[in-house]
Amino acid sequence: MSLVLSETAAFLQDQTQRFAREKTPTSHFRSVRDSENPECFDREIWKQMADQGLSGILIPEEFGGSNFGLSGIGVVLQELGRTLTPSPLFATGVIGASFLTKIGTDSQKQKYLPEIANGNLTTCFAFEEGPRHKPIISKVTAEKKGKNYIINGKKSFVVDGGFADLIIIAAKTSKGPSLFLADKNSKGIDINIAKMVDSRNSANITFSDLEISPENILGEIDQAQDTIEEILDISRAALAAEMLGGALEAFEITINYLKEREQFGVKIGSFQALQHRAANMFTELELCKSCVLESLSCFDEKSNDIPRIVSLAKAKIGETFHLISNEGVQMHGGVGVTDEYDIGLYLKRARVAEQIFGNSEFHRNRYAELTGY
Amino acid sequence: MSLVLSETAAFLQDQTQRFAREKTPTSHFRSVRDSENPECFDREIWKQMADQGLSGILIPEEFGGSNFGLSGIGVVLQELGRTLTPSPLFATGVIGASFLTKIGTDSQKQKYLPEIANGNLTTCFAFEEGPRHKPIISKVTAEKKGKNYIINGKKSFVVDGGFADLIIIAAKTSKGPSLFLADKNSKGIDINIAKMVDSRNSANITFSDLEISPENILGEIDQAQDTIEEILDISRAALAAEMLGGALEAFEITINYLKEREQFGVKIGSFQALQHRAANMFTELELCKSCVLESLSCFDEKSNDIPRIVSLAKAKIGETFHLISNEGVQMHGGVGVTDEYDIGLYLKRARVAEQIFGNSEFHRNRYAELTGY
Amino acid sequence: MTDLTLFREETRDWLETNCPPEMKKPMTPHGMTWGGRNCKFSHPDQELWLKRLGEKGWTAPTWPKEYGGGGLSYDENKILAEEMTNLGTRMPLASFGLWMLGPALLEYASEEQKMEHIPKIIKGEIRWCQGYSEPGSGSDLASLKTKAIEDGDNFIVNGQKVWTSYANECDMIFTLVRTGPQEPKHDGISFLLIDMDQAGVETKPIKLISGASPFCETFFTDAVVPKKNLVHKLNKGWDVAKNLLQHERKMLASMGLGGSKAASKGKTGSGLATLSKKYVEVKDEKIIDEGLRQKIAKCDMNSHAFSLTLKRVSEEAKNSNNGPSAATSIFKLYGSEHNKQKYEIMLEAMGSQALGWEGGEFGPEELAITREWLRTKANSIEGGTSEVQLNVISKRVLDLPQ
Amino acid sequence: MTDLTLFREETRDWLETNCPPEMKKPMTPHGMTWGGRNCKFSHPDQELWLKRLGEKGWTAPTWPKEYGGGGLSYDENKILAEEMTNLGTRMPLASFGLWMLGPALLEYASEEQKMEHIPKIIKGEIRWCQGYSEPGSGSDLASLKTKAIEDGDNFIVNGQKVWTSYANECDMIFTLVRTGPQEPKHDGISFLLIDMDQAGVETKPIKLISGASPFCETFFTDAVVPKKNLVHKLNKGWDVAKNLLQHERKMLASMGLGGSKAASKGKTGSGLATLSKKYVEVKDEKIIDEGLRQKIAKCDMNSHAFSLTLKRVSEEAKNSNNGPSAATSIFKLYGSEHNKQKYEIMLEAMGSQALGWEGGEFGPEELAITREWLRTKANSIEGGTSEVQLNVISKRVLDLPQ
Repeated sequence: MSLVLSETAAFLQDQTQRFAREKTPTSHFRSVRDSENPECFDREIWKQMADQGLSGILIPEEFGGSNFGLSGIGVVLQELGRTLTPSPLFATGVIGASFLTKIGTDSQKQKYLPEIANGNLTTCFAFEEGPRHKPIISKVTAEKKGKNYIINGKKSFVVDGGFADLIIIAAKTSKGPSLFLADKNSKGIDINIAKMVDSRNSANITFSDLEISPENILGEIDQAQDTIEEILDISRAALAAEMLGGALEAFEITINYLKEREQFGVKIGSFQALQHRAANMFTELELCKSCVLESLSCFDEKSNDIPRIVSLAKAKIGETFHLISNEGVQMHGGVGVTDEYDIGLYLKRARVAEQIFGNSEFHRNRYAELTGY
Repeated sequence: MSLVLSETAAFLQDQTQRFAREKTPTSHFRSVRDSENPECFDREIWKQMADQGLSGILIPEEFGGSNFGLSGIGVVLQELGRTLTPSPLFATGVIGASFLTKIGTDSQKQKYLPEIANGNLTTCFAFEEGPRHKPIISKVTAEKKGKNYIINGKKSFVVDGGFADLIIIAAKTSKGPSLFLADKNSKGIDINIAKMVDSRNSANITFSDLEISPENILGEIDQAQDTIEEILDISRAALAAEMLGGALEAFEITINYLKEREQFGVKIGSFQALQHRAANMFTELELCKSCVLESLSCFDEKSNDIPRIVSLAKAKIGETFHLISNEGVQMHGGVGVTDEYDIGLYLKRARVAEQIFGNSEFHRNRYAELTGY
Repeated sequence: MTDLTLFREETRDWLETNCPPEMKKPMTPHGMTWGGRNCKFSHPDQELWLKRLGEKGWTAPTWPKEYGGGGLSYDENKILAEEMTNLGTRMPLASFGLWMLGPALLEYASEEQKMEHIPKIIKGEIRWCQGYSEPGSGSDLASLKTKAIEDGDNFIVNGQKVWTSYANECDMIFTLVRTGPQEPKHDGISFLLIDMDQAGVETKPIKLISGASPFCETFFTDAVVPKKNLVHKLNKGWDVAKNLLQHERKMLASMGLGGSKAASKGKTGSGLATLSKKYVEVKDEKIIDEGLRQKIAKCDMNSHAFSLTLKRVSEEAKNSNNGPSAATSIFKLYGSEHNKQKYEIMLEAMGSQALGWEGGEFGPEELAITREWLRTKANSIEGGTSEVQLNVISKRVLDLPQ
Repeated sequence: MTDLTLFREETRDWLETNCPPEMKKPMTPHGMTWGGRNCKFSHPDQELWLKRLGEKGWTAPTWPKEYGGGGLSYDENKILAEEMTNLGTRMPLASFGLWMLGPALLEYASEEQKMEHIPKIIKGEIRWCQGYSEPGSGSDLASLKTKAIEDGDNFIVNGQKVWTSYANECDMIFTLVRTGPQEPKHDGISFLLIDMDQAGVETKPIKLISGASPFCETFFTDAVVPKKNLVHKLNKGWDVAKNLLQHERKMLASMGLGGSKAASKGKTGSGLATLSKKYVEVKDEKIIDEGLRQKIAKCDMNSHAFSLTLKRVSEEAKNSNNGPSAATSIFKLYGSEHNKQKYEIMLEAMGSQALGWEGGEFGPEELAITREWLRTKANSIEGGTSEVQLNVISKRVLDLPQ
């Protein structure tokens, strides 16, 4: 497997880095956050990202995408993660695009994928049913009624659920989980928007006799388990890449602060106790880089060890982002806990990203199980 | 509850400190270790300890002891732990003396307690049945045969089991655990002596149709559970006190080394990274001191929270002795891993003491259970 | 009947008679009384309770009677605290004057100054804030630059302070200012009491990551301070500062103890476990997730060990009769690190439910925990960073070489 | 068929034909070949295997053919390693000459020195040890005091080295000696190759906490060293030393990887888990004790992440064609700390069964784990302590101020 960036990936990284530095530095995040905009992202910026092809990286060329694969979108998310760029790329460009590409019917693909690629359509995945990640659906059900399905129940903490146009719903049918598509404005959908501590959008979505017609069934009824697991792993790997970007940036901000800030007449970066802590963080980050790279490329290279590698990446970067964001705030001293400095923003993002799609303990557990103990 | 030493305890501590520094510095431990003596302790020294009254601290005055309580023997063990003094005090003076005092018949007390107090009799407690602490007996059984009981099965890792004159056996009878006394030379006892990594004595003891007559039943048949639990807690608190002594000494040895050793033209104790690690160890030690003191005095004061406080003490000092012995070796650098320096001896003792009578995880578990979660 | 038993009975009677009903209910987020000229009481019983206790001097039970204090002995004070806990009465007054300035004034101020300021602290008439840190001087406090120049009977003060708690609501500020610009760092500092009700003093709240603004920047522009407000000698303010910092650390250390009372109650469960049980699977009262359970147990045990240590050190101090010792550095360090850890565990237990900011379906307690988690990040910074505490321990306590 | 495919086929054929049967069995504790004048083989196949590979230069596959090396490219070497792994052949030769001295000689030695020493390293004819540390100089290596004084065609060496691995069984020692007592610390050091078969060199084993004595103290008393054994320039030995230390750290770093191969095999389980299962309760292949299980998973994941990182850095280096980089400091640090942690977990899993010394009912593997656990404590000290590695990372990699 390749642990070195391909040329395509290197190009995408470079392009996104420039975009993020110019268009979406952290000041962009702050302006979105402090605006009255309940969507938590900027439609104009999202359109520009789509124009650069970022929304279509996982979409086949015939539907307007570039099909650059997970390694491609991984480096993009990493760079956007550095500046905390708020955008629908994760829920739409990764999760939505993957579901539709993998198991969409031809007409579903025709209808949605080009719209995702050009930035007109956003999606969300209504999956979780409680405050902690649990990859088993038990509360939301879909009952057959004639040719249609009737969905009832409540989903929690749907990423981008507050604004996404198209909701991908995972629900229990008679013999296993199934997937459905629904317009957010459909009758029987009640969306309760929440702003999370990282100022991103999340929603609880309640379905009350939501009626789904056959053309909005996604994939085979009762057969969604494997697809859900695969897309969850894709999501985790993509999220890990974004977290790596955040952790790298938080680390660099902190190192720069250590080189600038003076106390007792010297730079605080000259204090050995801080140096050793910084060196340990650097070491952990080096390990995370390898895990994240591997977790992205293992999909493109069709490894037979994907779930284990993904759990490795999500757990390691979860721990490391946690560590670095805590240490970063502490090493900044007083200004670290003020809203004026950026480091605190990474602290907030770290906890949300660590929590969703399985925290480190969840993934350690899964790794152990997959390794046979 | 009192978290300050009583006058009696302060006196005992002072007396034992002098004894340990004069008679049993670590060079004494080394000489016993390197001798051919399979008993792993020095009978002459033990006699002197008994003459000072150390073996009889938990024994009532009428049987030749001083009845100074667990707070008394705790400070003694702490001081002996500092110099790694090898002696039967723990298995005999704490465990054996406690069992006999609590539930011995008058004639058992008459027969054994004065002999323990004067240093002539050693005891061991044959309890564990595997390599990890488990406070439930399942493998060694005692079957009634006429007035007698017949014991079969195997006990593991019996502290001082390699030489103790009198074996206190915990065995399963029809309705619960029971306790029995047996001379080590009885027919049906096979003792397999092991030297542990800390150069102390331990034994696997196999019972093959060992016959116990009625006068050697200790306490009520089937009713030993409460007593066993109480004595286990006494043992854990006493062991925690010994570990505290070892941890304090290992810490002080290390601090002194930091003040002496030069590298790059300065004392290594001037390196801030080492200073902060030392300060953290100091902090943990301060917490351990409080926990150990409390765990000793809670018996004498008949607290209703004994098991929780004891688990707190054993877990905290287990973690802390572990930390300090590891850090101590590392801070010594190359000489830390040579047999010539003392610090490695504490590393070895730390692991054995941490392991027996429940390691830190065991006691965290128990603490959680006792607190209701 | 011993004197102490008598005292306990009298105290219990007095408390039962005088504590207004509302003040026997658990504290609410807005129910704290901070005193001062512009004090707002959210319930009239708060005012009554402060007045009754203040007149008796029991807001500062061990301070001398001559300045309005309670004049109680160590043992009497302990009994008073126990009886207040038993009756479940609220703290009558939260005050940096009580916790920090007062003890320092008792040690360093002139008789006139004591007579002037201490009674008002005790009665909650004046609300104080602390003017120590400056933008350029965090851990290196003595590098402060705010200047005071003598001008007849006054000092004229210019400069900027930061991290002044609730300065925008306070009446007076105790500050460290540079009066001897030529002297070595620590020797040119004086301790001044400055009235904030003047044109030369302005405050500006600082927004924190938690969204709250408990601190301000405070600006002095030709602020006028009468010379009678200089505490201790000119250029010897560092002595006062050090003494006061120890009181501050002692106060901050106690913050780590939130969960320890519950933890030490045995079978009744700990606060952390009780909270967690609302969010995770439980079977037979046991938290199923063993990893989380072990973390909670570790944290509870640390609370327990920490509170035993506070008790031990206070018992030791009782005999030796010393002031705050070097061991207070351990408390500040451990208390703040432990509190941070506790909140991280809460977050882990509560999952996304502890990560809300606004909207959605978060309960007020949940939203408060999120904010408080962010607030705890300052614990190991304010009042001396953990790194400073570690330096102090390694140098002053362990005597490791410079 | 590409050249590499052809090479793979030829290599596989050659290995299958030439590897003696005993050398396809797993390594035993005493089955390692260390070479040298007094080499003892515990099985004749060891000698045969060393001879055959040595003649082909495949004990040092990438070293130049002119000095007896294999002359293989990066890719060919990788293929050779893969085929040896596939066939399960043993390492033919363990040697500080191969791991440390050889690479440094290739870079710094004269043509004559290379011709003289490298072929003997490759064939295992001379066994080397390292004479760097001295009793007073641990992490501060450059403070060494062993002196070499010029005397005609020779140097006369006096002083003491410590931590010389297996010096009592070695033929030659590469040493750092002080030749310029007036020069600044690092500028007065030279790199000498010293024959140990002379009266002026004596060795004394050091007993470690593990009970073993893999290291010696080595004493030089007027030892005679021909000037032709000076590597690189006089007083410039520190250049050689630094280069060689990087090779040492690379070698030591790989020690932390013991469990990672097993860990990366997926469902087959990890070594740590398999071992633990013998000692703890297991249900449906799952370790019941969740705390232990999480620790094992964490450790396995760290092994996994570490081996991915070694692979990544080697792939990166392949393109850039640089020598060992500053990143090797990460490997030494992480490898040794990780290995220590792994053994601590083993001890926890095995309970008292991993705490035996002698007697009792301990299996040989169990006793070996106890000793190896003690041995791992030196991992983070030898070849540069973890503290030195952290200094290197923070200063050279992160560029933090002095």
